[in-house]
Amino acid sequence: MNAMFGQELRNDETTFSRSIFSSEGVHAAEIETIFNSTWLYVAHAAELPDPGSYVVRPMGGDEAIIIRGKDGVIRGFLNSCRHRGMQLCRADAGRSSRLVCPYHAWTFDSEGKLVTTSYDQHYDKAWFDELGLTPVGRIDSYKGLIFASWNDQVCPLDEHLGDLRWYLDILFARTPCGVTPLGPPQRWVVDTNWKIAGLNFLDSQHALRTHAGPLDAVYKAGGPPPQELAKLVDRSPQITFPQGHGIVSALRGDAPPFAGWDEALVPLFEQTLSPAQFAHFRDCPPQVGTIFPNLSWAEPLLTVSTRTPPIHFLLLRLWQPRGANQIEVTSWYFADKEASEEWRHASHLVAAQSFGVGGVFDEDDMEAWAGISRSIRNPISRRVPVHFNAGRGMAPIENFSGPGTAYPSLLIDRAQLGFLTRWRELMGKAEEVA
Amino acid sequence: MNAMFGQELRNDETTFSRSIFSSEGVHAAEIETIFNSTWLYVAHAAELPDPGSYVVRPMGGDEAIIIRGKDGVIRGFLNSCRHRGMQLCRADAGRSSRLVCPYHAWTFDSEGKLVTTSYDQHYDKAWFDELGLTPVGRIDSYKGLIFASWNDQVCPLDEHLGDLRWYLDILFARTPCGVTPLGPPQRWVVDTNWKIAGLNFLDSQHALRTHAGPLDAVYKAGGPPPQELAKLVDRSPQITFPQGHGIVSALRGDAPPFAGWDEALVPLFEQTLSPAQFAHFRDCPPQVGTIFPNLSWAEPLLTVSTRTPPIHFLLLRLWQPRGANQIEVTSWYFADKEASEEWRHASHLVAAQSFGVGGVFDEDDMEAWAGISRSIRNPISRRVPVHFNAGRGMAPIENFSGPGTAYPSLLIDRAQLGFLTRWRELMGKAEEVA
Amino acid sequence: MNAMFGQELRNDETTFSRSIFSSEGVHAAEIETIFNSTWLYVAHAAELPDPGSYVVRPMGGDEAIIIRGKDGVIRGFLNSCRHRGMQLCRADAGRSSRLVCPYHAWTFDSEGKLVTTSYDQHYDKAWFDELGLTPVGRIDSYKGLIFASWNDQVCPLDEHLGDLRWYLDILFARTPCGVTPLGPPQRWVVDTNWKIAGLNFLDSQHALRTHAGPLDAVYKAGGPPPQELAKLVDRSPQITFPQGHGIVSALRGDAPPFAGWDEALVPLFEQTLSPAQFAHFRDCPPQVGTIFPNLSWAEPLLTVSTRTPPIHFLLLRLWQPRGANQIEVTSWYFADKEASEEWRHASHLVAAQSFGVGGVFDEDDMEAWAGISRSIRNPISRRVPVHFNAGRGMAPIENFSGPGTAYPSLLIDRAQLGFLTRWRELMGKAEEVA
Amino acid sequence: MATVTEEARSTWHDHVSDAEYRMVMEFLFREAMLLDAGRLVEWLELLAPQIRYTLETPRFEMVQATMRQGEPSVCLMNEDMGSLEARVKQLTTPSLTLAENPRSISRRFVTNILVERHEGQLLAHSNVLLHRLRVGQGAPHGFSTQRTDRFAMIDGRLKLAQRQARLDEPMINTHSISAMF
Amino acid sequence: MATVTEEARSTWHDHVSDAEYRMVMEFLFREAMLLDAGRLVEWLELLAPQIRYTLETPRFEMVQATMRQGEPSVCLMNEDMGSLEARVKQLTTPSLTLAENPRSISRRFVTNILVERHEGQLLAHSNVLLHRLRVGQGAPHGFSTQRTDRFAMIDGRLKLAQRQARLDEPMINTHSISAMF
Amino acid sequence: MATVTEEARSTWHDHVSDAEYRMVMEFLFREAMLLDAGRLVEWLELLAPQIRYTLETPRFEMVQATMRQGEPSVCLMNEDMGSLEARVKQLTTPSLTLAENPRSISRRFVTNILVERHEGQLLAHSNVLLHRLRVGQGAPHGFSTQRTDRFAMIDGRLKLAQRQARLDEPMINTHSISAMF
Ligand code: FES
Ligand code: FES
Ligand code: FES
Ligand SMILES: [Fe+3]
Ligand SMILES: [Fe+3]
Ligand SMILES: [Fe+3]
Repeated sequence: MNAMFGQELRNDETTFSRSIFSSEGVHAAEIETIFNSTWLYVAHAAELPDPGSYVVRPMGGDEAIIIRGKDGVIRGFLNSCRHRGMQLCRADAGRSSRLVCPYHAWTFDSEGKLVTTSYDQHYDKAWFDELGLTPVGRIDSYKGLIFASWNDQVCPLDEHLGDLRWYLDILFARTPCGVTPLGPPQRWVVDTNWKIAGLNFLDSQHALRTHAGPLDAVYKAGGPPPQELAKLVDRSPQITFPQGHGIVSALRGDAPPFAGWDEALVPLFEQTLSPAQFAHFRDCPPQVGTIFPNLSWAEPLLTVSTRTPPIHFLLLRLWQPRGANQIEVTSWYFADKEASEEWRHASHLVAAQSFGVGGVFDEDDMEAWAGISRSIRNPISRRVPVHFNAGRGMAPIENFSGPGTAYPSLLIDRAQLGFLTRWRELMGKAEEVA
Repeated sequence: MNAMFGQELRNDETTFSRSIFSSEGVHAAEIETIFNSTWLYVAHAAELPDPGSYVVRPMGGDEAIIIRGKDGVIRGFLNSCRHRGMQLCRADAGRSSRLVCPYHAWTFDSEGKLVTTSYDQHYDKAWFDELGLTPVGRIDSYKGLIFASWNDQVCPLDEHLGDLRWYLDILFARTPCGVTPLGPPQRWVVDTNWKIAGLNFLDSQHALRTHAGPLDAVYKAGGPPPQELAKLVDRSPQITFPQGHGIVSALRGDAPPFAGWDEALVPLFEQTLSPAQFAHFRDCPPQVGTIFPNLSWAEPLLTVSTRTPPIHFLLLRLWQPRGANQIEVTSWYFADKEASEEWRHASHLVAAQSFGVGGVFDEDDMEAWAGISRSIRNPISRRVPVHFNAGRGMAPIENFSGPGTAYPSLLIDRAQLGFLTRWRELMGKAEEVA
Repeated sequence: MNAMFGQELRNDETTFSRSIFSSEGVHAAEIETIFNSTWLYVAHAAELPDPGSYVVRPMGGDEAIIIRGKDGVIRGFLNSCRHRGMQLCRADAGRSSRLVCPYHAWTFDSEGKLVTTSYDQHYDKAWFDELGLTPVGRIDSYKGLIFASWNDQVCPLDEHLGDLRWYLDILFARTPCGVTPLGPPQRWVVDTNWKIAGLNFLDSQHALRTHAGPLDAVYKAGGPPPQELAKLVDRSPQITFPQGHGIVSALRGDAPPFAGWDEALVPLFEQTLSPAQFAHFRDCPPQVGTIFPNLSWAEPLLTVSTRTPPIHFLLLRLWQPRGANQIEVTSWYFADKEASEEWRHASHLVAAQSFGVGGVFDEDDMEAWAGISRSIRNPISRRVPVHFNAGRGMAPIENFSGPGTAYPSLLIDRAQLGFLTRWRELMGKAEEVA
Repeated sequence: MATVTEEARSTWHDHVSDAEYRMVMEFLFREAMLLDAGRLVEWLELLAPQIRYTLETPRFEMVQATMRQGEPSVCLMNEDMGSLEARVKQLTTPSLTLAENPRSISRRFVTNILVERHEGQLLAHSNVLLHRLRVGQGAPHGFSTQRTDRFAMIDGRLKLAQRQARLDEPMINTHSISAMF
Repeated sequence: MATVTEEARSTWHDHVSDAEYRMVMEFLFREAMLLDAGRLVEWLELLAPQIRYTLETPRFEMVQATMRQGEPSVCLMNEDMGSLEARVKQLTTPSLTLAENPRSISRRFVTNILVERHEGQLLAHSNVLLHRLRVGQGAPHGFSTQRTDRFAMIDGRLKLAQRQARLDEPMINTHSISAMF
Repeated sequence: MATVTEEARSTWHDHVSDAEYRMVMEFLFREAMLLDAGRLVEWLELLAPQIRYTLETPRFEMVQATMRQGEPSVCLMNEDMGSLEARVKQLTTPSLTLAENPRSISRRFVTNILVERHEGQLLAHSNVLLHRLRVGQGAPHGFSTQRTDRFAMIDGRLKLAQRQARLDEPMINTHSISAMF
């Protein structure tokens, strides 16, 4: 770790420099060391139903085309023509058997091969093999979640996800057909650092305060009273993984098992998951979490209207950096393919009402993230450290019912620390190289 | 002084490099060497009438909360939560006995002490004393004008203001109750360097040319004819101080004593000021000036309508830098507390009509400042020096009626040079350290 | 060449790093090495008809006033007051016998001499000679095209233009009175690199593809069928010059001689041009081209409406950089002074309909340039090279009918390579100095 | 917009009287005044109990064929009276909202009002440019939207029964909406 | 806005005839045309001699209690006929203005016009988006404003007797106003 | 604008009936709807065969004298039916347009509509703020324009016979227009 990062990171194991959340220099290093080196989420397989279906997605500081080939295989390419660098696909999504550059019409097939330059008489045939689209380093998927990396030496995806997979099954593969996105994603911009967003999805302290209004509406619609909720949160487990991932688990409390679910799904859950997974899902589901570096999910039991009973919905979020102080958010809602049309519709309604650019939860979270970023970058302010010291010294739960290291309260900072410790580890490797 | 600044500053004592007014590198050094080191104006005591009253004000590159405590004492704090750095107060002003962070609800009292984290069960009690709000280095006031500094080693405020205090009494403490702001300040943005604005308030050459239109209206409403005014200006004194402050004094000329004042105030002036101050105020008031680094005032005798006789008003201006080429202006109007309601209203009308974001004087000044900043930053243009050589070699007035070094014309550059000489001195110290 | 440029430029003679089109570091070097060192187009003499007529034009990173003096001589000055640097002329054009600074009224005559400071009593007379406007290094013209340079050591303009002058005669001086601009120029902004624009005016591959729509309309209005056009383009010559200039020549094909011209002009062409120039103009006119570094022209035979026969128009374009990824375009239409009013009007209509910010050709070109600039700056994308390899190894035409080195197809990259080779040469000199 | 047929267009103002046009126009202007002033409880009174309020935004999609397809859209809000009441409560209670305390400064520029009658009900198309400045943001955000509203007469007063709003912003350039269009 | 009571709203267009609405609307549009064209001397003729013209802007203030307080406001302009005439003289005389020579390019988008009768006089509420490009600025500034105007009939012609304009911009993002709203 | 004489102003609405005003207003709003929706072939049907469509922009020029001169202007577009048909074909054929595939997202805010009768024909002045977001651009571009339109009645239907549009942007801050105002 170089001197600059040393000063920022080494104060103390639960204390961090504000600069790691606001310095453009740190961010430039992150692009190399994290975003161009590790696995990044790019799409769900259900977004690419047919040969030629493609989506354009951010990957670190670049754009990738994720496309299903004629052969059914999903590949990823840099979204940039090999001739003069034109942005090949200028839309968010499409379907095409060939990718034709709009400038001079170099034409690539869905496997990335250069088919014609339009003026082949003036090009050496030998060059064609070299001038196909630039592929990503690796691309792989887990239960429909497609990840890619610019780094062809990256560890296997299974290793990157590690024990988190046990919980991902519960979220994305708990029925025979798995989940499917409810329409194209919402996209918006927040003036904050990507880590602030990912850490917020491991932070329960703020939830009881920032979201007091919506939680009161949930209570009025039949959810837990605020006092009860606070107690439940203080004894629900948080889970951390050596790869930096983390989970906010929610004890069910007094709610009946699988309240807020389409009842017809429950037998499918039981049939698809292992007994341990099923029990965990029933009693202490992985409600919120962050997959290192920049993917978060939530599957809360909520309502916005006091007249509508709470319902579950599944949210997936990508926090794509645009420099140190801005992110582009991509946000999908999912539902189990087997869920009824009505349940899915009701779930989608509450999802959009609560979590999204128009959601009553997110609107207050994002105001806080932007407020942090406005403040911590200033010359005096950035000298003051930030703290992740709640529950310092608390011991993990022994014999926890699932994998990962679990701690016995959601009101402490251990999962957030796990995320930052992983970040520190990777940025440290950068230093050894430099 | 490093090589870069040397080249910029050392051409000649009245010649300066354009880069000192436009380079981001120079500005970054100014933030450290000037804005984070010296006294900065933050508020007038009358803006904080009650315990818990606060305003949020820029201080260099940061924001400070200036708050009157339960104990009546005015304090200053970095506007950033000690937990994760959230911008604590997001509004311009307010009143509250406690400052509650909107993210996780850490709560600070009006003295800056951390009262609760909302989840105290997970925090070590020993940490509480260390985790109060970050205080400014020093805060002090002179006759209601509150100044603060990030630097706890800064010289005493009285030393910083020095002999200027004699004139500040004439402006801000000439009646028993002193002055009070006429409403909250105007705030706006100008694309220029902060020094160009401060220097303009010591520059009388431009006034006769740039403001020919409004000055003609003043003449038609009973003010001096332009020719007379020009002569008066050429023999009125300008005053400079070793701390960089400067004053544009205005001889009264043929106007009757205290024309344009609420007559009832005159006996109060005489009773409150020393005889020498009173005589100076009557014959040669400190009409315009700049307090180093970034505060200016004006108290001219003006009108905009040709049908309304000229009247006095008191203006105070903060030139807060946002980088080398942009400033945020905060602009207050003041009046003596004892002035009649009607006089105060009439003064406020003319004040807003002439000086402010909607004022007929300022609109032309600020166009000039922006025009300079557009031009001097360019690669060829920045090689050409700027000149402050009018009246070079002119001797100061001997036995001047007030403190400071006075020169016998307003059409020369000595007060501007005094400001820049002080700037050069401070930036030079920076060099010795570096 | 330093390490950075080496890596970017030296891969291969037809392969270039994307960074040369997007890096701010490369661009800062270009400002010094190219824009502040060579000749830049500033105006046509017909834009400055009278003594005191002036235009304000970009020159690299600065602005120049190009003004015709009382003596009829055209001069160029930095658009910045010698007093404090105020932008002297804030409009695009005007006419004035004196340039009066709007801030303190320093007054310069049309030869740039300081006439008065308005307060001359406070200035040493000896300073006046030194404080005139800052002149450009050199200014000269060729057949009405005025060029200036910040560099007073720049080579003579005739040497810079070299053999291109033979073709410039054909475009700008083919009648006794020469050409005149059709009104003030269009001005607009494109988010791209200046070299991408200049290279595009030497690129015919894209034309057949990107402009398929408008070319089809030309065909329907009586122009060549697309297949024929493609063949004609593949055997028309492109010409390159050692100074980096290039020409896209267009064989006339089956069109009658001087189709689309005001017939009355043809005898004037014959009388004014040399026989070789006249023949070349008739059979293979210099339809499109780029004058190094940032001036392009076009004189195509086009129509937009299928009901209106194709007509010629003459377009001149300045690609003024604003950093590495943005340009300011200034675009003039010209016509021969002797052309009839109706022909000129008809030419102007089609000109604006096809080439300009509202033109059906340009709208697609510029989308492509912006698309390239969006893509090539990204961290992974900028590692991939760009290719100018079409026709690599093709031999020049022997005994070509005009000066310069001509190649026998427009569908190859030799003129573009000529431009980039010159760029590489100049940037290499920068390296030897550094 | 689908109801604006070629036929309807030529006979448009036979169907909707000047008084009806003015009633709808003034409804929309008064509604905007209430929303701008943060008088959201009063705004709720302008809605019919069966109110269906949706907000969506299009997505850029490349078209290869010769005919344009409709742009697919992304759901941003889908509200009924219950959820709107909950939003109003949150936005008007200072202690319950971070996004709107201090309250944003809003101005709705309502233009291009076209009114037609469709299946016996008044239908209005309008454009709204919402100029919204949130505290801490250096510049206001301009929300460009198009709306199709269906009205009902309830107890002799005009009420908004359905609003379909479309935001012209596939990548929303501000961190949250926290407003009604 | 205080005069827009619940009662007034329900009976609004009984009070103001279509002809009166159109007269006020056309007044405001013609006024905007004159201001945009820099025909300020003609603009002065639209004003009643007793004209009172004010411009203010709100300030962000945190609210702790459950009820919102009105936003405090900052005075930006407060003009009478004398000061407006002086402004017009300055702005229309090239040698006397630096801010407006070259003249800025202005366009006023006037929307949301509501007219009511109050104490026998016509009162109009309107929103104005002033799109103003000043020479040397890279981008135009959009002034978002809300106005309440009081009219008087003088010699059979409508004149503006009072204008209260509110700019939606606590931190004004351009170096001066030098314009009328 | 030259036709808006002092006389015309005072008697303005005698000349143009409410029905005529509303007909023109609805024409302009429906036209905007078609343009925003990319229904350009239908838009062509609103034009008279003799349509003359021009777009220009002013240029900043310093004035030394005491009187303001008119601003000189720069021609940006000058179209007839043939060139407009060619533009529509290009813009509506995905394979022929790069600038408009994917199609930009457009919203026209049409305001300040003043209608007068001039030499027997209806003439309308209006302002249009075109909010246009092109794919790949981080932010929309706001085109501020002023239009003077001349109408003709052809076979009992209102048609646009002439449009003179003025863009308020001497340095156009986007890479192409590719739109109609
Ligand atoms: S840039 Fe893609 S074909 Fe030329
Ligand atoms: S950031 Fe202030 S309480 Fe957490
Ligand atoms: S800056 Fe030009 S006269 Fe002072
Ligand atoms: Fe939250
Ligand atoms: Fe001044
Ligand atoms: Fe082209």
